[in-house]
Amino acid sequence: MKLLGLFNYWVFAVLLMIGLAALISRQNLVKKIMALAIFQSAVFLFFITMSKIENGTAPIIQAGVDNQVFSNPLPQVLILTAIVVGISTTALGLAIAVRLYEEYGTIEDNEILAMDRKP
Amino acid sequence: MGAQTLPVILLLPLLGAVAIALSGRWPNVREAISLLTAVTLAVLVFSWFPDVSAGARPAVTLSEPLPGLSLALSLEPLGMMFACIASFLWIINTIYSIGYMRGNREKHQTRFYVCFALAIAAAMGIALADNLFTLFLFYEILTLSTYPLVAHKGDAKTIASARVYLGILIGTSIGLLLPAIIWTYVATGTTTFTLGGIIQGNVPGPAVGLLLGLFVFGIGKAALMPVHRWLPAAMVAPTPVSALLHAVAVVKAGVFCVTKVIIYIFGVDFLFSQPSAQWLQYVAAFTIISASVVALYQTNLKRMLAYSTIAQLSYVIMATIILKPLAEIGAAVHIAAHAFGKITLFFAAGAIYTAAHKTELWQLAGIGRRMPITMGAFTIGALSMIGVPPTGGFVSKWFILAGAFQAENYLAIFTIIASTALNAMYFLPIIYFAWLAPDAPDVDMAHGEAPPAILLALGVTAALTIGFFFFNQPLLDLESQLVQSLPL
Amino acid sequence: MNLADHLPALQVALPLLTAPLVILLRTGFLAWLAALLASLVSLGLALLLTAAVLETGTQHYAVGGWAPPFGIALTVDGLSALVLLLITGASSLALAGGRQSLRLDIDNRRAPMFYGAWLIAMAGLCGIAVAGDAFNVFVFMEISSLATYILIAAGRDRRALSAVFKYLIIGTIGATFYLIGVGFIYMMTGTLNFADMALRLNDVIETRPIIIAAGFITIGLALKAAIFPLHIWLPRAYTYAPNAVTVFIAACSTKVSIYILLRFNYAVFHGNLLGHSDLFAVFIIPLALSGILLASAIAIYQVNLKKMLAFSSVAQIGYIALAAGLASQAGLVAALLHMFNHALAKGTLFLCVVAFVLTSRSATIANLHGIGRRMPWTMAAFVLAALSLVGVPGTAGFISKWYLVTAVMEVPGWGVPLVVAIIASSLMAVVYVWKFVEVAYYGKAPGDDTAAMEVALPLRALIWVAALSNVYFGLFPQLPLALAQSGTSTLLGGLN
Amino acid sequence: MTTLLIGIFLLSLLVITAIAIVRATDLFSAVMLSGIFSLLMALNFFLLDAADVALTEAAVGAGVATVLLLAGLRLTPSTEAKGRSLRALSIGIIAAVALLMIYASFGQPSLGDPLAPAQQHVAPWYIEKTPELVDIPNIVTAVLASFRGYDTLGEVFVVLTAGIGVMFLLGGGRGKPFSRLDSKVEEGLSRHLIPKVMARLLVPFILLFALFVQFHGEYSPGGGFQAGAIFVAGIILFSLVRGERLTLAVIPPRVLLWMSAGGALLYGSVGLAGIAMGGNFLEYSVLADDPVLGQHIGIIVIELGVGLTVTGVLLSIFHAFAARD
Repeated sequence: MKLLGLFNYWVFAVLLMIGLAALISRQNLVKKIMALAIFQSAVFLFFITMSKIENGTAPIIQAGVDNQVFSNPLPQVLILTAIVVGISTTALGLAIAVRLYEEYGTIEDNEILAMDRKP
Repeated sequence: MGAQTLPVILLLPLLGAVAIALSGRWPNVREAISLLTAVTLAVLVFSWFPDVSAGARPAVTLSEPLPGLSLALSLEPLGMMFACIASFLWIINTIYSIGYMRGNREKHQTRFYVCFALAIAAAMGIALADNLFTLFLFYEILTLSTYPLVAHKGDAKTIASARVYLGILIGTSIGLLLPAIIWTYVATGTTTFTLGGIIQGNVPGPAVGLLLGLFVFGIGKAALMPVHRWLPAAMVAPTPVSALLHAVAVVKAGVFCVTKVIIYIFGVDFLFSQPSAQWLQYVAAFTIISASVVALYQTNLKRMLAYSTIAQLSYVIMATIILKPLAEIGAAVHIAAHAFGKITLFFAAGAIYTAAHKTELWQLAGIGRRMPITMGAFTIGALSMIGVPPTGGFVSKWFILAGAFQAENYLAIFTIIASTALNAMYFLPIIYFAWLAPDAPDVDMAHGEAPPAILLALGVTAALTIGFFFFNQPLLDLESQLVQSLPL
Repeated sequence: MNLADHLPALQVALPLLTAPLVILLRTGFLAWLAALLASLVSLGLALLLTAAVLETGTQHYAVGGWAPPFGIALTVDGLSALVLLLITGASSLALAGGRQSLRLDIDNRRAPMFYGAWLIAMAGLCGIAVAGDAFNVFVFMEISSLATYILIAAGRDRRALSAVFKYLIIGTIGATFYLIGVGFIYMMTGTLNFADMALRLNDVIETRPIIIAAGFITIGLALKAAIFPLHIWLPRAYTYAPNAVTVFIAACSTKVSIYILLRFNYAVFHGNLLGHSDLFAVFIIPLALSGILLASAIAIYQVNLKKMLAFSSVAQIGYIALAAGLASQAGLVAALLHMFNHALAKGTLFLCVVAFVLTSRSATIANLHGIGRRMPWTMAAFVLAALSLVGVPGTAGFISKWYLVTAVMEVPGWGVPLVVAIIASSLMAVVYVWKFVEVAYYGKAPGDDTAAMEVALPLRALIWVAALSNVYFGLFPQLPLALAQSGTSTLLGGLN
Repeated sequence: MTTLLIGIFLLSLLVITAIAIVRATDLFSAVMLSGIFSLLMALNFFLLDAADVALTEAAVGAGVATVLLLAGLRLTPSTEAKGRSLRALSIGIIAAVALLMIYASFGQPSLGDPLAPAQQHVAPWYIEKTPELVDIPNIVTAVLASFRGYDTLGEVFVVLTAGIGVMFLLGGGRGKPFSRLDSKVEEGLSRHLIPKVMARLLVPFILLFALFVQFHGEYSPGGGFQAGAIFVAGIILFSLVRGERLTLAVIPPRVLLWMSAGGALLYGSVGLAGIAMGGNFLEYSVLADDPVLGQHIGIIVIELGVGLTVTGVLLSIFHAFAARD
């Protein structure tokens, strides 16, 4: 039971590393942006996991029901913000990728680098 | 005159530099300002002489960036003398420069005069420094402000030499002198020059030798071997630069700093008792002898003079490290005596270049017959280098030898005698050659004396070289204050 | 209503709320003017805050009226004030001096967006500096990062885009690492407030999540602070950004990351994790040293002036990291002072680059030969700032280097090798600086053109103000010193 | 227990999807997989009692991000060149960090532990005090909009910054006119009957739902951000069917710019109003005589600001991508 209770954290670690590995190994800029999204999603999972309380419910007070156990609202708030930050980064990254394609004619990182090296 | 006016000594040449920069379009105005600044500065500096000679020690603190580390000025005998020499010779050198720069139609003359004024301001700062921090500050300014002077010509060879000049001076100062200063500060909590020294009891015995090493090699301007290479490299500069800066202001700043560090940071008595500091006299002796030998083999007049300077600088260090009262006075006097002699020699070299465009020794055969005034002055300067009476060089050598006998330091005695012989060996042939040898073949002999401005300067310094033999009492009085507290 | 009580909030809110107004403006000039005014007012606020900190100590502010740790707290101590001065000062300097240069780089239509992003970047950095809450730092870090990406992407060279993409990826990884670390700490302490965190960590010291948290936060912030060898994004980003942007970000953006790094490692972990300062030192000092030496060496071989200065920045960040890693009073003072002094020097140098590029259209050293004779005023200011970079006495750089060396000498056993490394790197700084100065004064100008081509008087005057401030703070360093000392004592408060 | 098992199943699917995204060389399928990834993630969040986050992740991850990526892919090649394989060193480092994190997890409180420190200190205070101080049922909204309203202000500015960035890089706002749109002849999918009818039916409801989410955020999951995202989804659907020209005629770029900036300003001015009325920055209690009423007013206004900015920025971004050739 204890081990199963840690499963979420392991998935967090694995997702984080999948994202990181893809960031390093993939050359395609759009793919990099997707990898970045996976990388950030892993963190969302991490925070939301720690907000859960056994037998709890979503932290919304219902009139007339007493003695409810609420899951922790704070990490949820933080992640709401973090999701927004994530999508903003994605949007900006994509815009830069589009501009890169217009300038270089490719969105493969290694090809761009090769063109940069040429004077 | 209050101590608050001390900074004026620094500000005056700085203002002069600004005025020179602004008047660059009108050469006559520019040079008049140069001369005026020089004269005013000298008057100002000399006006302090009686007070300091009477025992006053004016001091003023300008700012204190860090606790125990302040920008402070003070006047003491050694600095007084250095300031007097540098400011006085600046007047003469300005006259000479006007003749030389116009005679040779040099470019960028405004930059030349501006940098010169800045260099003098820096030299004044070194003379007046009250602590190691201030000293270091002006030391670096001096290096930087003389770089454009050394690189004046601006061709590839000159730039390369200037790079050597800057590289060695900045490198040693940051790499060795700065750590030495920080070490001193960390060990003692202060960097203020104090008669009797501040090191005693704060740095363990063997480390004293190391600290001394950091100081004397860190002060690359003292040209102790093996950090002497910058001085021959600096000879690519126009001759007035070599004359005032690389015979007087810069190199004397170097030995002045060494002397000051030994007297005011280490303390003469303390250092005398430290066996770990004895190595310095061997290095000085080695520098004196080997630089003299190298000078013997030079074929270029200015380079020969440069090596002669290296040897003469180590005289001062040698005298200081004898650590006896008479020798300390000798060290101080030698700074002055050598200044007069060497500037005369450089002036003469410059005069020869201006009038006849000759730089090599073999070209000088018979030149005395065409340029009698120049070569006469040259002869006086050379005699002073050897130490023949009645020249200034004799006075200082006398004191140094007396100190060496006092300390029974036979290494010093031997070195001085040997180097005197070597000096004679490379100067006397030139004198003979110039006056008595037949004209060299294939050399254009159709020239006369140098321009009058140059001759005037030359004559004055030659006269001073002789005059110093007879009238040296005020200086001796001043410097004897340094050693009053010391047992004889 | 006493506005003075609201200074910490206004410091952030003012530039932040000006930004949406700026993007609504119609012309580049108006946008620039608005941004400059907002920036100057922010500088004024920062000065007021500094005065308040020096008078009455650390300033606390509860946003929304909710007391910490439930609401978000803003705290401004000496260190924050120092960083605020850097941010607002650099921004004002860059905006004031960069008008002409930016007008060439950014067309009039897009300019309002650009200046809006500029203000947001500045506000974001200020937000980090005043934040007293770990998650709030993350939010403002992202605000400033996104805005900074925009500023850099505005560079005219297409390489600006590839550089900024790399910066975006690495910056996001760094910020996410930081967030993970904060998550671990929240998991074990239940709080996000710095002060509260430091207290509550006592109960859970030496648990695995906290150690991992320290690792994630340190590495994440080291990425953003460009501590060697995590600096790979920096040189290209600095080089291809618009010149005026480089003035701004080179002076303050990495410093702000270092600021948070110090906050966390000293104010939060230091007192709580056993041997943390040793671990931190073991991690950071070797990296700092290799940065100091290698980045200086690389700088010598650069052919582009901006890139050379960028590598020099990596080395200088190494100095700051080294001093901070010593975990001593003197070391921290040195680190904080060097943050300030290096910003002064680099800001001036890059401002000179703005002027050079304005007249000669290139930052390649080969194209700048003889520039010293053609632009004597600018070049003289460059030399002055370069001396400060090297650490020549009488300049600000000397003061921090002095502190650094005295701090390093206190390290038992390692003092001398560290001093040697610092001196070696200073000498390398002389070499790379002089390499440029020499050709600037004595090199043959391209096409042998020797006509004078100084920039307009206002920019020249500004450059000289910046250059002289290097000298002023070299002779009268009382202000940064007081802030650094007060910052150090709050940072080390965890120790005692 | 069942929840836990479902969770484990979903998480395993999540990992598989993530690997599939990374390995897919056709970027369109990768985008689709990303959408699925986000939906799975949202489901997980829902299981973990995070209804607000689940709604947001679904709207943002599966909705907005997918649309953005597709818009991006329209302008760039859609297949990926062969990536280089990971070097042994990188694999080693990554695996080591993963193992280290799993190792660290054994020091962590396990899922749902009510005694974990995270559940102790600040969180119970929010749950306990919200009814008294803010008096709205959705505690997440209370924390988001009031207790940590400053973070949310930051969040709005992150969105605005992204908008500024995209408009700066790709044109939009007051900048470049949407030249391509003027020359465009075809008008979306309007000639296809089924999408047209479906859209006509759906769009009003989507927009209505967005308004509900906007103004009901205090009582149920939702709020300005989610509402904005949903509203934008509706508009984008509209523009797919009726063409962008008509969409832009309904909401011109200038209006979008004003919305983006205005929303952020609205939020900020609530903060400044707090100062003006004698409180701290973003202190809503002083906005009315009754502190709780003040909180209500504050929250409604700032949520409106969030909604405006998010709608304005996301639509601007969408148009910016769409207008690019």
